Amino acid sequence: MRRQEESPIVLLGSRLLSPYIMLFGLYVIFFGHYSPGGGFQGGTLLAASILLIRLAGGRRVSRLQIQEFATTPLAVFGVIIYFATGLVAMIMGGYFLDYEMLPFTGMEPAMVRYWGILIIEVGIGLAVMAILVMIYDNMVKGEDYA
Amino acid sequence: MDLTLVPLLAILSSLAAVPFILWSSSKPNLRETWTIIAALVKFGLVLTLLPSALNGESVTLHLFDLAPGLPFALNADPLGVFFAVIASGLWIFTSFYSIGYVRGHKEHKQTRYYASFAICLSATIGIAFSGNLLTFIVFYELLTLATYPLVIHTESDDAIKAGRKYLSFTLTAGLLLIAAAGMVYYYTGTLDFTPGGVLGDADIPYHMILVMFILFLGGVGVKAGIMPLHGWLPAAMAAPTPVSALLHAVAVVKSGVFAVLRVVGYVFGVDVMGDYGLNEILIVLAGATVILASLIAFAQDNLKRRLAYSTVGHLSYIVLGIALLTPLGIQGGIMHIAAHATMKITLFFCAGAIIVNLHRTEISNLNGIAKVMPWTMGAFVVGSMGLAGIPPINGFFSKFFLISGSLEGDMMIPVIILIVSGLLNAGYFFPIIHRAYFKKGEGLEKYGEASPFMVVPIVITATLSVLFGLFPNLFFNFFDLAAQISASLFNSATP
Amino acid sequence: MLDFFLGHYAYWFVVILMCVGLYGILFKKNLVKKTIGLAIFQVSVVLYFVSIASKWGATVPVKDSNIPVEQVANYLNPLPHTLMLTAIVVGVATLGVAFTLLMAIYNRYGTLDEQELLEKIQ
Amino acid sequence: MIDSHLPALIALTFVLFAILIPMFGLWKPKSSQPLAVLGSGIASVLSLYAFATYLQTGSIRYFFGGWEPPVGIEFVYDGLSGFFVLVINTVAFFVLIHSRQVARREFPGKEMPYFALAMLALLGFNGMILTGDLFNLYVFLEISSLASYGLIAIGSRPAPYAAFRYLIIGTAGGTLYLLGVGFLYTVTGTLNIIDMAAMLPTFATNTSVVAALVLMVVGIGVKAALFPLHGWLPDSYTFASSSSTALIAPIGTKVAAYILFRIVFYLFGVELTDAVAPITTVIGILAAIGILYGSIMAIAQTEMKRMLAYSSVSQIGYIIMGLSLANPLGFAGALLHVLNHAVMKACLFLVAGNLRMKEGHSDISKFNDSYRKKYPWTMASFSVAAISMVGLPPLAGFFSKWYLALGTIDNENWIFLAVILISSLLNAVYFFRILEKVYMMNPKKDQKEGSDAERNEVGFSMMFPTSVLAIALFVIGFANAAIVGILFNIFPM
Repeated sequence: MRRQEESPIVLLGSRLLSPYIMLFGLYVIFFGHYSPGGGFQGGTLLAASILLIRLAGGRRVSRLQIQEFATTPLAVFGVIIYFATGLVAMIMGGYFLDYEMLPFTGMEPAMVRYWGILIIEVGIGLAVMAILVMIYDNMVKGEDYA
Repeated sequence: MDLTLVPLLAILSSLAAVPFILWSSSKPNLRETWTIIAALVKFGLVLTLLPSALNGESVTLHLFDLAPGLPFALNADPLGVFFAVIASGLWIFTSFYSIGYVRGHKEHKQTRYYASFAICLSATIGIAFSGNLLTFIVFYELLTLATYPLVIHTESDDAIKAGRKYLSFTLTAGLLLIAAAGMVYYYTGTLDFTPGGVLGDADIPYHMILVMFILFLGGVGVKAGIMPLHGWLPAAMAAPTPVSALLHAVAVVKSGVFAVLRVVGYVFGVDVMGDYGLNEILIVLAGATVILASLIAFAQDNLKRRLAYSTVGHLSYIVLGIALLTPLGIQGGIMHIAAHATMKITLFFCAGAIIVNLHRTEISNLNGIAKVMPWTMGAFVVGSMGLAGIPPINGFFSKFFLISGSLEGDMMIPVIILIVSGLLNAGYFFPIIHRAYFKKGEGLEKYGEASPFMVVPIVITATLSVLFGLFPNLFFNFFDLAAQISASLFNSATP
Repeated sequence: MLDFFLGHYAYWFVVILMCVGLYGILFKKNLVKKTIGLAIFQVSVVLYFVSIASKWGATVPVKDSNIPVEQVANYLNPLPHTLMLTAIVVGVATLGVAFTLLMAIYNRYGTLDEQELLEKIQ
Repeated sequence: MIDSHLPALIALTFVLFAILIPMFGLWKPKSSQPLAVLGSGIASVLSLYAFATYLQTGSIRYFFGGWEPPVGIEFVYDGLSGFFVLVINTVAFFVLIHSRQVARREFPGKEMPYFALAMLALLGFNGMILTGDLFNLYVFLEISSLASYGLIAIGSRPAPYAAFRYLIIGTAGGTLYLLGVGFLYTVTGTLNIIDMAAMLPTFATNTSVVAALVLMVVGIGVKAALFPLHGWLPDSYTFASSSSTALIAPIGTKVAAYILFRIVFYLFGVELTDAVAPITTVIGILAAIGILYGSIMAIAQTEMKRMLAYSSVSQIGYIIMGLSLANPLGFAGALLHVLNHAVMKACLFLVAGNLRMKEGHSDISKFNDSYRKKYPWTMASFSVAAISMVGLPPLAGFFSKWYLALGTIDNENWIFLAVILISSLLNAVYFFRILEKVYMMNPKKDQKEGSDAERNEVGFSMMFPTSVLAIALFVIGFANAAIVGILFNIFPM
C-alpha cells in the first residue's frame, strides 16, 4: 500500500539514528589513516545518514539538510582536495601523492604522511558522500538522463 | 647532365597536371591545354633518359623508405625506358584524339575523364620505372584505381557492371601480387628487380617456387589478359574509345605484360624459369590464349569487342615470346610491345572515329564506309595488316623474331601457333576491310571524314607502324634497345 | 574426496554464487533481474578475494605493541581487502549506471522485459 | 624535471578536466566542449613530448606516492604504452573538436555530462594503458567502461538498451578478468606486472595460472570485441550518437587489444603463454574467423554506422591476428594497424557524423550522386579512408596489411595470409559500393539530378578534423618506414 503522507514514527526514528550514523562516519574518516576505516567507508556512512532522512522525510525535510544542487559542487570539491594534495606533493618535487613532500614545515616525515593521508581521506569522504546522495536524488527525480 | 631526378619528374609531370585540370574544369580549352602540356613534358623527360638507356645504363633514385629495407626506388633501366617511351609518346596522340572524341561525342564529366587519364599515365610511367616490387605494387594499384572511373565513365548499367568486373579482377590480382611479393621478400630478403633474377641463389623448396609462380601469374596475368583471366578486358570496352585505345591497348595491358617480363626476367630469372619448367606453364597458357582469343574474336560483331579479343591474343604473343626464354624470343616479345601498341592504338582510334562520326559500333553496319572515311579506313588497313603479320609493317618484324626465337629454342609448337594465329588475324580483320571497301553502304551520304583532331593522330600512328616496320631503329632505336634488354637478361644469368 | 570438498568449502560457496549470478545474467528475461544476477556475479569474486585473505588467529595490520612485527603470521594481509573495497565501489557505480539506464529504458519503452523490448525496438 | 612526471601528468590532465568541466559546465554549459578539447589537446602534446623523451632516454617508471613496487602502484611508460597513449589521445583530440556541432544537434543540453564522461573515459583508457599494476588496470578498465556506457546511452532512442547490454556483457568480462587477477595473486603474491613477470616462469605448470590466463583473455576479449564476444558492439556503435561512436570506436577496442599485448608479450611472454595454454593459436583462429565474419556482415548492412561497426569487428581481428603471430613483423603490423585503424575509423565515423548532421541519416541505400556536389570534402575524406581500409597503396592501410602478410609468411601460416587477402577484397566490396553510388552512378531519371544540388558542406569545426585525419592517412603511409622502425625496437623479444 502506498501512502503519500509521512509516517511520524519512521521520521522520528530516522532523525534519532541519523546523527549517530553521521558521527560514526566521521569517526571512520578521521581514524582511517592509522586504523581500519577511511574515506570510502566513512563517506558511505555519511551518505547513509543523509539518505535515511531523505527516505523517511521526503524532499521537504531533506531540503533542510543538503540541497540537491549542492551535491555536485560538494563532490567536485572533494575530488579537488584529493587532486590538489597530490599535485602539491608533485610540485614540491615528489611523486604524485607523495605525502612526505607536503609543505608542512617543522614536522618529521612520518607526521607529514599522517596529516597528508588524513587530508586525502576527508576529500574522498566528502566526494563519496556527495556522489551517493547525487545518485539517489537523480533516481528519485526519475528523469531520462540518457 | 644529371638525370637522377628525371624518372621522378616524368612520373610527377602528369600528376602535377591534375590540380590544374580540376581547377580549370569550367574552361575546356585551358583544361585540355594542361593535358597536352603535361603529355609533351612527360615525353620530353622520358626521351632524355633514352641515350643512357641505349648505353645499357640505369638511372636509379632512392627517395625514402616505403618500409624498412624497402626503399621507394625508381630505376629507369633500358626496359623501363622502352616502355615509358611508348606509353608517354602515345599519350600525346591520345590527348589530341581525346579532344576530338570527347567533344564530338559530347561526353559528360570531361574533367574527371582528363584527370583520371593523367593519373593513369603517372601510374604507368611509375610502373615502368619501378626499381623494386613494392614500388611496382604501389603504382600497379594506383593504375587500377585510376582506371576505374574511366571504365565506368558512361555510368550506364553496363558500364557499372563492367567497372565491378574490372575491380574484382584487378583488385584480386593486386592482392595475389602482394602475397607473392611477401613470399619473395621472405625467401630472398630483397624485392629489387635484378636482371637475371633474385630467386636463383635462394634455397627454396620446389613447391614454394611453384606457389610463388602461380601467385605472380595470377597477379600480373590479369592485366596481361592471359586466359582465363582476361574476362575484364572485353567488358572494359564499355569505356570511351580513347580509354580503350591507350589504356586497354597500351598502358594497362602492357603494364601487365611488362610485369610478366619483370617477373620472369628480373625476379625469377631465366635460369630458374627454365630449371623448374615454369616457362612451359606459361607457353601452354599463352599459346592457348593466342588461338582461343583469335577464334572468339571471329564471333564478335561489335568492333571494339573484336579488337579487345584481338588484344588478348596479341598480349599473349608477347607472353609467349618471353616464355620461350631464348634471346631472340624475348627480343621479339619486347618489340611486339611497341609494335602492337602502335598498331592497336591505330585500330582503336579508327573504331572511335567511326563511333563518333557514324555512330556505328557493329561490324555488320560498316558497309562502304571507306568512301566517306578514306583516311581512317586506310589507317585501319595498315593496322590490321600489321597485326596479321604482313610486311613491311612492324607487326611482321616482331613476329619474325618470335618465330626465330622458338626455332632457336627448338620448339615447333609455338611456331605453328604463331603462324596459325597470323592466319586467324587475317581472317577476322579482312572481312571488315572487305565490307568497308567493297560493299555498298547505305545512309552514308551526309557523313564525311572525322574531325582532324582524330584523323591526324590516326594517320600518324599508322605511319609510325609502317616506319617502324621499315626502319626498326628509327627515332628511338627500339630494335637495339630490345636486343640489349634481352641480352642483359641472359648475360647476368650466366656469371 | 570429502576432505577436498569440505576443505575448500569457501571456494565451493563462491563457485555456487558465481553460477547463480551467471544464471541470472543469461536466462532471466527481466532486465532488473539480469542486473541482480550481475551484482551476485561480482560479489562472488569479491568473496573469493576475501576468502583467500582470511587467516585464523590473526589481527588487523595495524602495529600492535604486543605482537612483534617479525611475526607476520599474526597479521592479516590487508591487500585483498583494500582491493575488494575498491571493487565494491566499482560494483556500486556499475549498479548505479545500470539502474540509470534501466530508468531511461523504462521511460522510453514502458517495459523492462527483454522480449517485449526487442519487439518494440524493431 | 617534468620529464619524470610525464606518465602521471598525461592521466592527471584528464582528472583535472573531468573536474573542471562540471564546475564550469554548471555555470556555463557551452564551455564544456572547448574545455574537453583543451584537455585532450594538452594530453596529446604531453604524449607526444613523452614519446619523444622515451625515444631519447628510454622508459619511465612512475611510483605513485613514492612507494616503489611491489608495494606501491606504478605507471610504466615504455614503448608500447607510449605508442598507444599517443595514438588514442591524438585521435580523441580531433574527434572532440568535431563533437561541438554534433553535441548541439544530437543531444542539446547534455553537453556538460557528455564531455565530463568523455574525459573520464579517456582517463580510464590512458590509465589502463599506463598502469603497471593488474588490479589498478581493472579499476581503470571499469572507469573507462562505465563512462563508455554513459556515452553510448546518449544517443538515439534504443541507445540505453544497447548500452545496457554492453554493460552486462562488459561488466561480466571485467569481473572474469578480476577473477583471473585473483588467481595470479594467490599464486605469486604480487600485482605488479614487472614483478609478476619475473615470478611466473616458476609457476608455469600451476593450474591456477592456466585458469587465470584463460579468464583474463576471455574478460579482455569481451572488451576487445574478439570474434565470438563481439555481440555488444554493432548495436552500441549504431545507436550511440555520432560523436560517442567516433570517440569510442577508434579507441575502446584498441585499448583492450593493448591489454592483450601486455598480457601475452610482457606479463607471460610468448613462450610461457604457449606453454601454459595454446592461447595465441586459439585467439589467432578466432581473429581470423572474426575478420571474415565482420567483413561479410558489413557487406550485409545498409546503415553506414552499422556497417562500420561490423568492419570494426573485422579490423580488430587484424590486430589480434598480428599479436597471435608473435613475431616482430606481426607485432609491428598489428601496432601499425592500431594507428591506421584508429585514424581510418575515426575519419569514417566522423564522415557518418557529417552526413547525419546534414542529411539526418546515414542510410547507404539513400546515398546518391548529389552527395559529391553537396559534400565534396566529406566525401573526399571518405574516399581516402575507404581506400585505405581496402588496403591500396600508398595509403596507410596497405602497409599494416603488408607487414601482417609478411608476418604470416614468416610463420608459414598460409591460411592467415589468405584470410588477410580475402578480407581486403570483402572490404573493397562494401566500400566501393558506397563510392560507386556517390561518384559513379547517374541518378535515375525521375530523381533529382545530382548537378542541381547546392553545395552544403559541414562547418569548419567538423570538416577540419575529418580532413586532417584523411590527410594523416597519406602521411602515415609515406612515413610508415620510420614508424615501423620504432615499432620493431619496441618488440619485447
